[in-house]
Amino acid sequence: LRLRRHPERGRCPTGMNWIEAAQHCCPQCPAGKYLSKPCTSPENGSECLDCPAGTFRTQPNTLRECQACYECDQQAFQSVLSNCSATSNVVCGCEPGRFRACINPQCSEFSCQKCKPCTGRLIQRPCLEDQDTLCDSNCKPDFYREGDECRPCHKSTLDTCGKECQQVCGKKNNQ
Amino acid sequence: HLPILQWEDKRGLAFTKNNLSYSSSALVIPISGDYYVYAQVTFRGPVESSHRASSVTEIITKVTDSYPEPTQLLTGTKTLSEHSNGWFQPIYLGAVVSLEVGDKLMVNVSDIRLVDYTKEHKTFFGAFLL
Amino acid sequence: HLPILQWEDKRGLAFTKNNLSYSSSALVIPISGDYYVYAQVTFRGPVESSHRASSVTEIITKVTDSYPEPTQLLTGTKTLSEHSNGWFQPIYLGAVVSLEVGDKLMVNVSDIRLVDYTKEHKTFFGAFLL
Amino acid sequence: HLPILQWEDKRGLAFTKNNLSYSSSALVIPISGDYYVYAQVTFRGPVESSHRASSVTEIITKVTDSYPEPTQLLTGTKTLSEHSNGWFQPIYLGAVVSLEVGDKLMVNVSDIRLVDYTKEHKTFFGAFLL
Repeated sequence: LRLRRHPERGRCPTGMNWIEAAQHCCPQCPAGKYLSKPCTSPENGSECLDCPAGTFRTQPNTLRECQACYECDQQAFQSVLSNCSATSNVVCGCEPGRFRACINPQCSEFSCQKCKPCTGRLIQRPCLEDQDTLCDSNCKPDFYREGDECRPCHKSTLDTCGKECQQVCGKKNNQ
Repeated sequence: HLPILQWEDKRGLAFTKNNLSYSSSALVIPISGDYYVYAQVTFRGPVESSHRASSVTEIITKVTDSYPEPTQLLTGTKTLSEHSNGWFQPIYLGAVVSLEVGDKLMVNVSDIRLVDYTKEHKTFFGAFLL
Repeated sequence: HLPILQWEDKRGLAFTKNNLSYSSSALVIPISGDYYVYAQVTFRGPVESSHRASSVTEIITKVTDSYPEPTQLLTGTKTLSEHSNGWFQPIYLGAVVSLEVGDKLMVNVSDIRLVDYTKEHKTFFGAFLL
Repeated sequence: HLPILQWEDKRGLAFTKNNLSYSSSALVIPISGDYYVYAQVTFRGPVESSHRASSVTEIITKVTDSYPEPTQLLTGTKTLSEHSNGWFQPIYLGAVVSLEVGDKLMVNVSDIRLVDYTKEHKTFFGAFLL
């Protein structure tokens, strides 16, 4: 048996990775950088360069390139919650007045839907980042129900409006 | 992470050669270089009426020993506007990617219950060195 | 069997070379080896209101003298939830398959009336030796 | 003409090599030969409620100095029957084409506002010499 002077492929001390091209271990580059040139020997340092603008690496690595940042879909009303940095990808949310409607189970794809206005109703729970407004099922005072909607009472239309409207808006006038 | 598909690598039309090997759900890259990587997944549903999938996604992912996070190489995602009584939706992906020896390629899907695994010519995965 | 498409092999963008020849609707394999085989069919409809296709299917098939049954190599099948006034649906297939000299490759479709044959860049078929 | 997509050619997964260069939205062919050309565009919508796209189209086009008209090499066109609150539709195209040195390859789309440019693994474009 011949003693293996250098560790076999894949068995490097922590903080170092096996470099196939160099056939030895090299120190990892820190997050935010990538390996531009492998070390000449495990004892020397690797040559690391900063991730170019628009790319990132979240972990220490010996990779030859950084990952391209995602972009927020501004045309689809997404907004930037946190910009892409050398060590983190962009995080996208929705513009004010919109909430995230997940398109896939993991919600890595989502559309930004308008929050329900709850016209004529009380708001049970305001619109959140990932949930629509929850409106009260009953209409507010001075509003009467018509189908799914709550409409304001108007003195001018009182005598021509329907039964529901008469009941709600008519009663108020007689008090 | 998304579920990972497992593949048949010997029987029927399936084969591996030139040291491109398959183990634990991944194609293992034998030599560094540029590869044309491709996969098709045929999705079908509904499976149980309870679960109404609104979209299907297929992702070809790279995993490397030296980095803790997988890299998404190719993604096909399609919303479903399908009627209730049975739908089919194939997604094909293919492109050239630069890979290092030891890199592992896998196929992830949004919901493994929606994958049509019944016929080898409807769902398949492969790569070749340029 | 499903209808077999016929192809133009000389004019326009079409060509055959390196002894890969085309005859009676099939690409004929000149030397054994691994080939990347691909085809896209663009389907479109409705053709006659009477016939309401609920799905479209494209299959790349291998026929070999030494075996009486064709082998389905690649299949793309998609249900249609399209509205009445005209729909388009492309299906692309491509993968590496091991072929023997003399094998014939063909493309079958579920309904030949639904195939958009009007433009060579919308429906095409080919293969190359790795 | 239809809008032409612009591409990232250096950062992330993108790369060019063997003299296949990218300039002003086009891949420039360095030597004549047969190339496997491919592109996937993921479309998504609706963008503004006002504009209701009924279909999406992706075309790989060749432009050559010696001829004033672009040549459509590959086309994928799909009608949309999607619901209102967000749809996704990937179109993949790929085939072998004969190209001359200096030819330029581009990707045109029916509506550039419907292209999902947010992730490099959802929309991509490439070619390799056989």
